[in-house]
Amino acid sequence: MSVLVAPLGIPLVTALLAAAAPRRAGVQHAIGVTGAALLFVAAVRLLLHVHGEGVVAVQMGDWPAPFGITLVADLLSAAMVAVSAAVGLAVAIYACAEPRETIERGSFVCFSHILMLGVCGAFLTGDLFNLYVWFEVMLLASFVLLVASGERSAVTSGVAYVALNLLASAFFLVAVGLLYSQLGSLNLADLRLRLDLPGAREAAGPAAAFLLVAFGIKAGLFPVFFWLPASYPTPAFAVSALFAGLLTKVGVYALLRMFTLLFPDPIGGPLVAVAVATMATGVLAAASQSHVRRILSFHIVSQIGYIVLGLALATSLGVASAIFYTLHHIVTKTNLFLVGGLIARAGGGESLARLGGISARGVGLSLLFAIPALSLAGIPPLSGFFAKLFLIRASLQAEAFVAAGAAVGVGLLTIFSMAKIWNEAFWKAAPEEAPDLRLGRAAVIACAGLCVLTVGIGIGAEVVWELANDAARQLDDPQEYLRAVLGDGS
Amino acid sequence: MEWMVPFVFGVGALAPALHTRLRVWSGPVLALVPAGIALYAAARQPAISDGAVPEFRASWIPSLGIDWAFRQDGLSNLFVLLVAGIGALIVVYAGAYLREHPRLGRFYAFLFVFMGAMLGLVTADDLFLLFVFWELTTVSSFLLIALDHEKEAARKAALQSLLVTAAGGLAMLAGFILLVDAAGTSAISQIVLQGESLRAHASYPWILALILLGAFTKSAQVPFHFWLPAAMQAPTPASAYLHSSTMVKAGVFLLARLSPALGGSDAWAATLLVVGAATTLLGGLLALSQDDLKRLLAYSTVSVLGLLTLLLGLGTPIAAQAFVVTLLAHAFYKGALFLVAGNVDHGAGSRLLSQLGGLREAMPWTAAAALLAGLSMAGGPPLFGFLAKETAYEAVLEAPVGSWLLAPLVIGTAVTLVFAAIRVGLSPFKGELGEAARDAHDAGPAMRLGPLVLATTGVLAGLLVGPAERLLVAPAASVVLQGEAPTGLALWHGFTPILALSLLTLAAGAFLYRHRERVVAAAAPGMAFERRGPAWLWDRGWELGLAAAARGAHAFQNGSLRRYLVVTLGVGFAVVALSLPLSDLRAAGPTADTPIVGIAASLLVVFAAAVMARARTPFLAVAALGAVGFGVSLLFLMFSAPDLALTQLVVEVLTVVLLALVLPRLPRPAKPKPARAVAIGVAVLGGATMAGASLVAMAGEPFEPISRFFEERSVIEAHGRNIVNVILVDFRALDTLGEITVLAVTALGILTLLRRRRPSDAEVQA
Amino acid sequence: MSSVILRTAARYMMPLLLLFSVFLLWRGHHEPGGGFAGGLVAATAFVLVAFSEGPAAARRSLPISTWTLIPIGLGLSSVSALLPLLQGLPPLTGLWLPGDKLGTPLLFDAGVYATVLGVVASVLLALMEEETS
Amino acid sequence: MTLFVALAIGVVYGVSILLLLRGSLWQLLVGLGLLSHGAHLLLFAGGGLVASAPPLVAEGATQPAAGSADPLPQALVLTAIVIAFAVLAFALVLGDRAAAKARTDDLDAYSGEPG
Repeated sequence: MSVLVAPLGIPLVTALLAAAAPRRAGVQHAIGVTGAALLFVAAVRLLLHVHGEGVVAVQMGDWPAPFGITLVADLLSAAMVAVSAAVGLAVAIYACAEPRETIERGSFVCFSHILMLGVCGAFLTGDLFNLYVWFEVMLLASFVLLVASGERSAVTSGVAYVALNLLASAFFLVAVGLLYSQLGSLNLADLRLRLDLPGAREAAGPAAAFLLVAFGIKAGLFPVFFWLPASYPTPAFAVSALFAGLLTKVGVYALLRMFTLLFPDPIGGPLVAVAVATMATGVLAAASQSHVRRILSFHIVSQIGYIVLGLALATSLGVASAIFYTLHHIVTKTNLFLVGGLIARAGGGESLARLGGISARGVGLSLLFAIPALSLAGIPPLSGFFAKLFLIRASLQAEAFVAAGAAVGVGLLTIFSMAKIWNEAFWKAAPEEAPDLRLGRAAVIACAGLCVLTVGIGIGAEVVWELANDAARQLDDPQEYLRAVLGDGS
Repeated sequence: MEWMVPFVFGVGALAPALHTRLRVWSGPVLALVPAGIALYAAARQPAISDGAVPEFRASWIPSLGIDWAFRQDGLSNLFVLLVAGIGALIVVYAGAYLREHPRLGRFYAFLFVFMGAMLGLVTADDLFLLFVFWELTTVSSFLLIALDHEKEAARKAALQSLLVTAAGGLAMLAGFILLVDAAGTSAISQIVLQGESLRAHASYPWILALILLGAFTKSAQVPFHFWLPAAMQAPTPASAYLHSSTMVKAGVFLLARLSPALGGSDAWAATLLVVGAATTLLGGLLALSQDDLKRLLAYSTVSVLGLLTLLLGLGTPIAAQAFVVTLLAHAFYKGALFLVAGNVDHGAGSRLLSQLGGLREAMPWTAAAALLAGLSMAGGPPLFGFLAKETAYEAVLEAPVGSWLLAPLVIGTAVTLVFAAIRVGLSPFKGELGEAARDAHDAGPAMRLGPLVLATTGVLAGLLVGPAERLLVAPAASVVLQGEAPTGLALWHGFTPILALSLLTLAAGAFLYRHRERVVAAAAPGMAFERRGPAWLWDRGWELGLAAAARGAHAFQNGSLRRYLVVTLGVGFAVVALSLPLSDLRAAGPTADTPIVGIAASLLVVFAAAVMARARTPFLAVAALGAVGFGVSLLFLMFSAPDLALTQLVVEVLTVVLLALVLPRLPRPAKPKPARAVAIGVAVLGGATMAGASLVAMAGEPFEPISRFFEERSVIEAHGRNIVNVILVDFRALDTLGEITVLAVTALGILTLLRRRRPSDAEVQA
Repeated sequence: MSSVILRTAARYMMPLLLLFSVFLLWRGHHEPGGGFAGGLVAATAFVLVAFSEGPAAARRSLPISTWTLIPIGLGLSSVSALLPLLQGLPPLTGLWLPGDKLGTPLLFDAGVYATVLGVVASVLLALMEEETS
Repeated sequence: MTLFVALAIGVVYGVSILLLLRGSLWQLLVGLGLLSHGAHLLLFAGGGLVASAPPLVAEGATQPAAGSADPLPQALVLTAIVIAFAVLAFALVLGDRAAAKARTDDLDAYSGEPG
């Protein structure tokens, strides 16, 4: 039981402590890093537990499912929690090198842990309305983190972010209402059983559509991703790195969960088309940007397209590829945003035109950028290569040739984007005397840690692929999940 | 052999640190590594030529069947010898050539990464493993081309080569996936045994096309050849190593490696012959007019790469032999000539033929190397290049198809290469001292070593043709052929027509050289074509594509929140609307009662909302919103939800207070914007959809809701009679815990925002 | 805003409203009411005073800051959520004293009450303070 | 009755969308406030409209009267109402802060794009 409760209890308690403790950076960071480290340990423990003993569930309030709220972790949930906790720890460490003001005035430690609470809750809940609540927890925490600086770009883009995300939440809430009105339950496992009864799936059609729209917006799918590139480039780097790694991925997770557990019938062509359009628009828009975090933000959109393509293929291989891609992407993208902060610090800004000469500052920073950038670009043997390899293979085997072709073409444009940042920021002679700011040891350690993970997911792709594959198998055949939640009676 | 790659990578990682310690000695010391590997490969070569094939195989990613697998057959080991042997010379050379360069340490690192990747590429026995190394050579080439990355031209050339080869690489990856799928294994040694079934496979055309794309881009075949001359921005040692003797051969290596699997079909032959012929001819012609030594060498390299492709396309035993001999000969003489060019540049201060001349006395060693290598390039006996030309002639003359076209084409190209060879190998050194070479001096020993050794190797290989054939050529050719390689390579076959052609070629080349001014002038328009050719198309394509992407991105994510909302809502409701079962929207739900107050409350909501739609001032809108809330509260009360009614009522009061506090402070528009048609459309769509959805929601309840459980247990087990409250604090308390967390976060967030207010006000007033 | 009538009304209304809100909380487990409604009603009491006598007066009428109510409330609810863990039961399991009148669900509801009151009152008071400053 | 409630939900949604799309900051904020009413009504109505039978157990009884309203949607809506209020408060304050920087009512100044 405690394996499931700890990933929620730790961030909650950490956030409360951070709120209660004095707003001094040292104290805050001590709490933040300790909490993040404990969460990471708990998450790894959960993953090992699920890996060893199968799906675990705990009934909150001791009320039997499907009546109370069930927390449940299968391999997908556990893996998502683990990798999120890993980047959470990296961001917590990185934040120690952020300007004091960002941390102290913005209550960064408190809100980032509430964000982690929402993220972990969303991954671990087995209940639809409870999922809505965790989404709100995460969303509100992200609102506050986004606008905490009070700077013009942050608060104005915050309006767009808040408005568009509230719309998504409204769609979600309506979906909950519709599903309950049609099926009379909120427990996901129970809903699956009810959906398998004759006539239920047709009745739940509108609810499925609402869920698709809600999570499509949250995940950043074409053509409803506007909120993402509008807001991600504005807050502190630690904040946008946390967003980049986790927020859209919770939407992706929800899509994966809903459209395997509840609605396993393939959506097929339209979703493949949306995925391809997401990949293409994201990468094309990224190629035309000249601001580090705007480039990276549009690439998130593009990568979401890859992930959703895996889901849209509706094959076991496709879903496994999507999961692998997600795990890789969380690590790599978080790192790129963090390194973006180092670049901005070393070069005095984020506009490519004004950056330059960073490679002269030493091999270290160059490597810290090169590893996640090459990984994102799909250069072997880094994690992104295998992610793309799996996905292209899955597309070809599903005979989605256009999608496979798009995946290849988008890969080339990703290489271009990363090479562009490299050429401009690292290689071009510095146009003006850049401030010789210190990068901060904590920040470097955090980025280096994530680099190691990226290389590890690449070299050790077998382990991660096995995990993704097993997770996909659990999604494909939910019997174990249903038994864990509902007991043997199901 | 499996240790070679990690070992070389490791040395590369340590190289910069080593360089700062050893300074001038770093080159020779580091060169011991590739030299050792070359010796190791040489020691194994006799056994390999007798048919031994050392193998290593360890599982890497079993679920994909990807192994850490290496295999050292005749073809692999030939390449290992080249890569390591030439690598050793290059490292020594670079240590001296780039002695003053601030980034020599990094250069070593990149070079060793490249070397390791190349060694892995040629020995890998797994397609995906091969691809890993393939991409690493691309990346290291990118890094090496722009070693002088302050120069924009260098950065551009690096990016161009990266994109061209990466585009091909990605296509090739797709081809590999299909190939592995078709063959059922990723082990190359297994794949090459399945030629027949693969050629009959349904996806064979795709496999072939995609893999050829990868090989052609890497080996600079027309129309992708343009990146190679541009890559001459790289420092000369890198050009000599990557862009003539090793990396650019990776493409033809792959073709040779896979020719037993994919070759033998008409499509294979036709494509390779056409592309190879076009490449060799174009490269030869474009080389004619070059003035820059390195660019001249680059175009002649393109030409030879085309010839190699063409030979593989022929697919005959003699062609396979010609392929190996040409490849070897080219590696020796072209490597040497590039280093010569570097020495000339270094010693005389220019690489332009028009400024060079008479360096013979100032640079005797370099001149000697140039002469020997140039002679080999020209195909003069008794050098190895002569053998290469003879076997190539033989192969095209005996071609199964189209020899009437191929033979003149290959011979004609050979003439251009003779011309190029004389210009590179001879003209800088003879005649009067060129204007740029007043105080020329020869390079030091470290920079003489490379060209001399390579040039001499060409001579020795020619003289010792017997052992060379038995030890090097035949084992490699038999791998390409998957069978017995032809024998009988010799300098002297008697007075054969081929010998006559060979001598004729030399004579024709010499004749051209006598009229070199006119030849150069006549060939010059070719460059005009080249500048408007594929390179131009490629660059323009990117430019236009990116500009279009920028326009598209800007038009879509156009900075209008209004637009974002329209699209998000429009798309969202359209998707949902499509899912509504319009046919069976049963309007009448199970609830029969229609209390008057309920109707009144609904109408109040409708009316108040309508007022809001028309409200021009916040005051009216807030009042109407309050009325909506009151109506909703009334509905709750009517339909058995007293808790909701109470909460909604209080919340409504507080909402009005909140709005009344904030809204008046917001800026007001000069004049209200008119509602746009599209907005009205989306609003109608959304309203209708939601009305429909609510009918769906109210229509069906075929399943027993879980709340029956709450009704049964509320009093007995949870000790509460208000079931709604019991749900909130007991049955589903986790939701509530989350909700109060949300509330707390919101409050803290608002506090944070409010605290921010004051300084900014001060700013405004200041 | 601060007419005499309002001020007088507020003075008498405030304790009544607060009392009513506690009553709502107390009876919520059995009759309509509960922590949410109670907390909201209590907050209106503060808003009323703030409107009539200014936010500072509203703050003075409570011995502790409205902000501190938030962690107190969250803490109460969290404690009642985690208390069952000590007995090896899942979080949020209801524990009742003999007689089934008092139990952790009521403690939880009290936490809700405090949080809602703290949040709503703090936010509105802070906004009103801004307005007047 | 369902028709009247459906009409109310449809109109509330239609009007709130219209307000969101006016391109004006204050109307956006008011529209968000209105939107939540629509969602709550739908969630509530989905549980079935039962007049005058609240899910309360009479003193001494162990179960509510047969045919009383479904308590679960009520509980969900109740929390949703409170959340919606808090979120609206946050959105209002954020809008206020953003307006203090952007100094315009035009929504297109709040989209996060540079320039």
